[in-house]
Formats: sequence, structure tokens, C-alpha cells
Amino acid sequence: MAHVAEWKKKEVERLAEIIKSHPVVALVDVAGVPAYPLSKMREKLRGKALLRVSRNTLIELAIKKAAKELGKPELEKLVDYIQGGAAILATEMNPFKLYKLLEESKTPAPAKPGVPVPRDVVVPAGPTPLSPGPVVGEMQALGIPARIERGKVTIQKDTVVLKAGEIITPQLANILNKLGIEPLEVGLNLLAAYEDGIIYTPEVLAIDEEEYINMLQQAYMHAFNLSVNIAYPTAQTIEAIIQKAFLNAKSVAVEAGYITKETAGDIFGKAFRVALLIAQQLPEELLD
Amino acid sequence: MEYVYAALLLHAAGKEITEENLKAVLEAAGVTPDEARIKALVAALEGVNIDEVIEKAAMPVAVAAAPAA
Amino acid sequence: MEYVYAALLLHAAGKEITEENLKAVLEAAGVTPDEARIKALVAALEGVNIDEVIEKAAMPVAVAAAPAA
Amino acid sequence: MEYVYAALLLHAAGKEITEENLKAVLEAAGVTPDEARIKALVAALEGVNIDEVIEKAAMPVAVAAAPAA
Amino acid sequence: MEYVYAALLLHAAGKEITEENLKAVLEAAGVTPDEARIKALVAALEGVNIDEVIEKAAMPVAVAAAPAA
Amino acid sequence: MEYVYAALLLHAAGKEITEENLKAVLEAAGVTPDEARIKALVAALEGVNIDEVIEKAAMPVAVAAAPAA
Amino acid sequence: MEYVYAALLLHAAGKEITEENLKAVLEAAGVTPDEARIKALVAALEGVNIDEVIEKAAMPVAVAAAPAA
Repeated sequence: MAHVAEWKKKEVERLAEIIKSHPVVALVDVAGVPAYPLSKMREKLRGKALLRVSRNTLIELAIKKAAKELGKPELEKLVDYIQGGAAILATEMNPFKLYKLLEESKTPAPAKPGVPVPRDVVVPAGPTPLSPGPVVGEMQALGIPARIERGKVTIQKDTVVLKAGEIITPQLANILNKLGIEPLEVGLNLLAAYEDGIIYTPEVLAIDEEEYINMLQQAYMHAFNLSVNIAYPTAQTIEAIIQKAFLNAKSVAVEAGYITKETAGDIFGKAFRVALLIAQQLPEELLD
Repeated sequence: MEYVYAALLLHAAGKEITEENLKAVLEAAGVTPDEARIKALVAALEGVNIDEVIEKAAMPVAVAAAPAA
Repeated sequence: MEYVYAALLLHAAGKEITEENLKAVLEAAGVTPDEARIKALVAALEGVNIDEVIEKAAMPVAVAAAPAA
Repeated sequence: MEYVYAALLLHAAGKEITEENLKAVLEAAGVTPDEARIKALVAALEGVNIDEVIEKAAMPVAVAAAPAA
Repeated sequence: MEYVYAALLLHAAGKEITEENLKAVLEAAGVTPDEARIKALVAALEGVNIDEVIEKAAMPVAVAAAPAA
Repeated sequence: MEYVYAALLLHAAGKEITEENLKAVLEAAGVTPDEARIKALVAALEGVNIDEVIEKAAMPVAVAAAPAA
Repeated sequence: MEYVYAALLLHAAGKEITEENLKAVLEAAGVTPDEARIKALVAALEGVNIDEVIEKAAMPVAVAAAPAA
């Protein structure tokens, strides 16, 4: 590294030190994040993660250096994920939590031509602040059902103008900006994270919380069903167990037509309903 | 409703629902049977599947709030 | 269910539900009455208001067209 | 309901529901068994498939409209 | 379910649900009682108002569906 | 419910549900295991097909429509 | 499901659902814990009110009107 400038050496040194002193090291892409949102991000991360923006080449060198010095060859694979304007995000946070935090910290941003949208973009039905003009024709040309109503441009129904991943055209960017719809997101895009010999990619890190909730509920149901069905009482299930035993007894007694205080209503009720249903099928002159 | 109950009693007892049988049961219950109604009932019940009706009337006994799997 | 229909028949006919009355009705229906069941039935019906019970059973349950959200 | 519980206990224990067995269980529970009720219960349960009835009772009846999520 | 039926039998008979009473009833039903299960049941029933719980089960929840959001 | 969760965990892990295994799992979760409850659970699970039982709705969820009068 | 059962066990035991605790419980159940799955579970459950979630599961899905019988 003789030909490398002194400040670069120092920077690599510093980056490697950061990497070595944190269990979780992530690469994020800060390209296209303006200075203001970036400083807001830093604020959000303060105390939780250390963000260091640097040159991609220096980050690569620092990762390799840290991997060698730590004796962790898997860490070096992180360099494969360097792209855009990379930065190092070092933390103690579990990579899944880190990813969640980054996603939650993203803020909406105005449309820019040539950029793909992260999710479906909907132009909602209803009045817009726009006054009548050529904009109506421009919207209609893009398939947005616009009309003049009470002196304002009004959208007739919710319209999906872009699907997730589709690229914003200049015409659409113009309309979306006029409507004040912000289809983009500004924030730190996680490229990959390393912890304990494992590289986590965003596909792995994007967990579906809904699914976990469903699993929790299912697991609880299993426990509930097991407890009640085998009559193993717990504080949560003793009532259900008693009720089940009672209902079983009642059902059997009702089926057998064995009248007790508890079953008289059901048995007579059933007999009466049968009589009623039969009566309904009889000619009227037969009824009282 | 006496006539219907009488018919259902016969049915539950495994007896045919005929005019005589109905008459006998009703009289035993102290009801003076009306010939015309008995005839009409027997005629009307022809073609009614009583077992099916009973099935329909049988309702689950009670409800407990409980989770299914 | 014979016993229950017999009891309801008596009730509808305005007769008391006694052991003798039940026996008479059941016999008329061709059933050989089981003393024990008759006794048990009469005993169980003590204090039961049949009209009330029937009324409840007949109530057209406000059927739960469950509102879709 | 004591008599019914006693019957289900016998059934769950894999024992036959006979007059003697019922009597034994009820007495162990401190109940002086009533002959008529015991006889009536045994007679009433004849022809009832208890396992089936219980199974049916436990089945979550496909409920009326389930609310859309 | 034997243990639970035994407990409900005792309750219906107006007896306390104690380990001894459960044991006696289960034995009368020909079941060799498992100490641990008896203890667990008695412990679980502490503080439970059985009448209330049963009433809840018996009472048809006359509720119209609560729509899930 | 800890004991039931511990049993389900063992089952899902393909391990036998024995007293020792339950104890180990409960202790790892910071629970001081209660001998009686462990024994009761193991006894209650004997001969039970857990996969089947956990999917079986414990109770009738609800009852649909009743016939209008 | 092992991981979820383990989490519920910890919750029921009043312990926090952390990576270490999950690992300890899973290992006690003879499961070699998968780091990534544990991390994902802990992250997913962060901020989730488990009691609430469970309560919702326990609520009858759609209680339709029940017939008064």
C-alpha cells in the first residue's frame, strides 16, 4: 500500500477498527440520500448504531483487513455486496432488528423520472387541489380517470399508476408531483449484514411480522386444544375443560331424551321445534 | 298442536301414522278427535320425511366461546 | 323421545302430566311404558314451566347474518 | 345432572353403563341413588352412541357468515 | 375426561372436590386414580366458580358476530 | 400453560415427552418444575395422538341459524 | 413451530424472549438452534403484545347467534 495516500491508510484503519469492535456489521447504500435526511438518520441511529460513510474502495480494504485480523474469513464476503454509495453501519443490534429500524426510518420522497418505485403507487379517488387545465388531458393520457367537478380536477376512482418495481416516466413524475404524491422513499438501504459468520441479505431480513403473529396464535391454539382435549387443566383452560365436560354430558342427555333441570329446555325445545317444522308443512286448515 | 304431537309420538314409537292410531292416542290424552283434521293430517304427512325434519330441528345444544384450531 | 312427545301432547291437550296420563297415552301409541322413565320424567318436570321453555325454543333467533367488515 | 355425569364417567373409564355401576359411582359421590332415575337413564341411553354424540357436540358447527377480515 | 366428570359429579352432588372424594368416585368407576392428575385437577379448580362457568357454557351466547376488522 | 408449551416444544422437536425432558425444558425457561404437574401431564398424554389433538377444536365454536317459527 | 412454542413458554414463564433464553430452552429440548431463526423471531416479536395476540386467538372467531333452546 506504498502508493496509497496517508489519509486513506488512516481511514481504512479507522473503518477496520469500527468493524472489529462491533458484532454486527452492515453495508448500507447512502447514494441519493440528501444531506438533511442523512443527518436525521444519524440522529435516529445514535446510541444504537455507528454510521460511517466512506469510499467503496476503502470500505473494501477495511473489511478485508478486519476479516484477516479477526481470523474470520466469512466476514470478507461482505465486500461482494458493496455497491452504490456504500457506508458501514456497525452495531450490537441483531440484523433483523437493524433492518426493521432502517425500514421504519425511511421517509417518503417526491417522484423522480427513471427511478423504480418500492411499492404500488395509487392515485386516490376524490377532488384534487388542481384547477382545470391541460393537466386533465395529461392525466387521462396516463389512464387516470380525471374530470372537472365544481371547478376542481377530480379523480373518479382509485387508480394504480405504477406497480412495485416499475420505473417512473417523466410524464407521470410531473403529475405525481402536482398531486403531491410521494412514491419514493429516502433512507438507508441495507445491502447486507454480517454477524457471527453469517451474511444476511435483505430478502432474509425482511420478515413478515403478520406471519409470526399467526404462528403465535396457532401455537397458542394448539396448547389450548391439547390442554382441553386431554383434560390437563391449566389456569387458562380449566373453565373450558369444565364447560366441555358439561356440554358433553348435556348433549348426551339431550340426545337420550333424559330430562334433568339442565336438559329439560333443550329436550322440549327440540321436540317443539320438530312439531313446528312439521306444522309448517301442513295445510293451513289443520292448524289451530 | 296436539295432532302433530300425536303423530310424532307414533313416529317415535315406530308406529304408522294412521287415522286409527292417531285417534287412539288423542283419545288417551283426553282429546275428542276431529275426524276431518285427522284425515287431513294423515294425508298431509304423506310425503313428509319426519326423520329429516327431526335432524333439522336438532341443534347444537349450547355455545361456549372457544377457539378452533 | 316418545316420552317427551307424550308429555307435550298432554300439555297441549290441557291435561296434567301425571304418571297415569303418560302411561295411557304411551299405551295408546303401542309403547309399553317403562315405569322408571315415566317416574323420572314426571319428577324432572316438577318446577319446569313448559310454556316458557317452548316459547324460548320457538323464538326465531335473530339470525346472525354476521356483518362482513 | 349427577346421573349423567356418573354415566359419562363410566363411559370415559371404559365401563358399561349399568344400574349397578351407576349406583356404585353415585354412592361414592355421596348421592343416595334413586332407582327410577337410574333405570330411566339406562333405558334412555340404550341406542345412544355416546362417542358420536360427544364428537358432534365438539364439532365447531360451520358458523353462519364468518366475518371477512 | 374421567377426572373432570368425577369432579362435576361431586359438585352436582353438593360434595367438595377434594383428593379423597375424587379418588373414591374414580375407584367406584373402576379407574385406578393417578395421584398427580388428581392433585393437578384439585389445584386447578381452586378459586373456580363451577356454577358460573357452567352457566356460561349453558347460556347460548346470543351475540351477533363481532366483525374482525 | 408452561407445561403444555414445554410438551409441545418437545413434541415438535421430535423428542419424547418424559418427566426428565419436561423438567429440563422448564428449568431452561427458568421455571421450577412442579413434580405433580409434570407427572399429571405425562399421564394425561399417554396414548394421545398429539398431532390430532392439537388440531381438534376443543369446543363448539358457535351455532348457526335457528329455524324461524 | 419449536421456536414459537419456545417463545410462548418463556412468555408464560414470565421470562423475556431473548436470543439467549430461546437458545437455552431449545437446547434443553434437544434442538440445535438456528441462529438466524432465533434472531428473526426475537426481532419479529419485539414490540408485540403477546397477551393481546393470544387473547385474540382465544376469542370465538365468529359467534353467530345461538338458538335459545
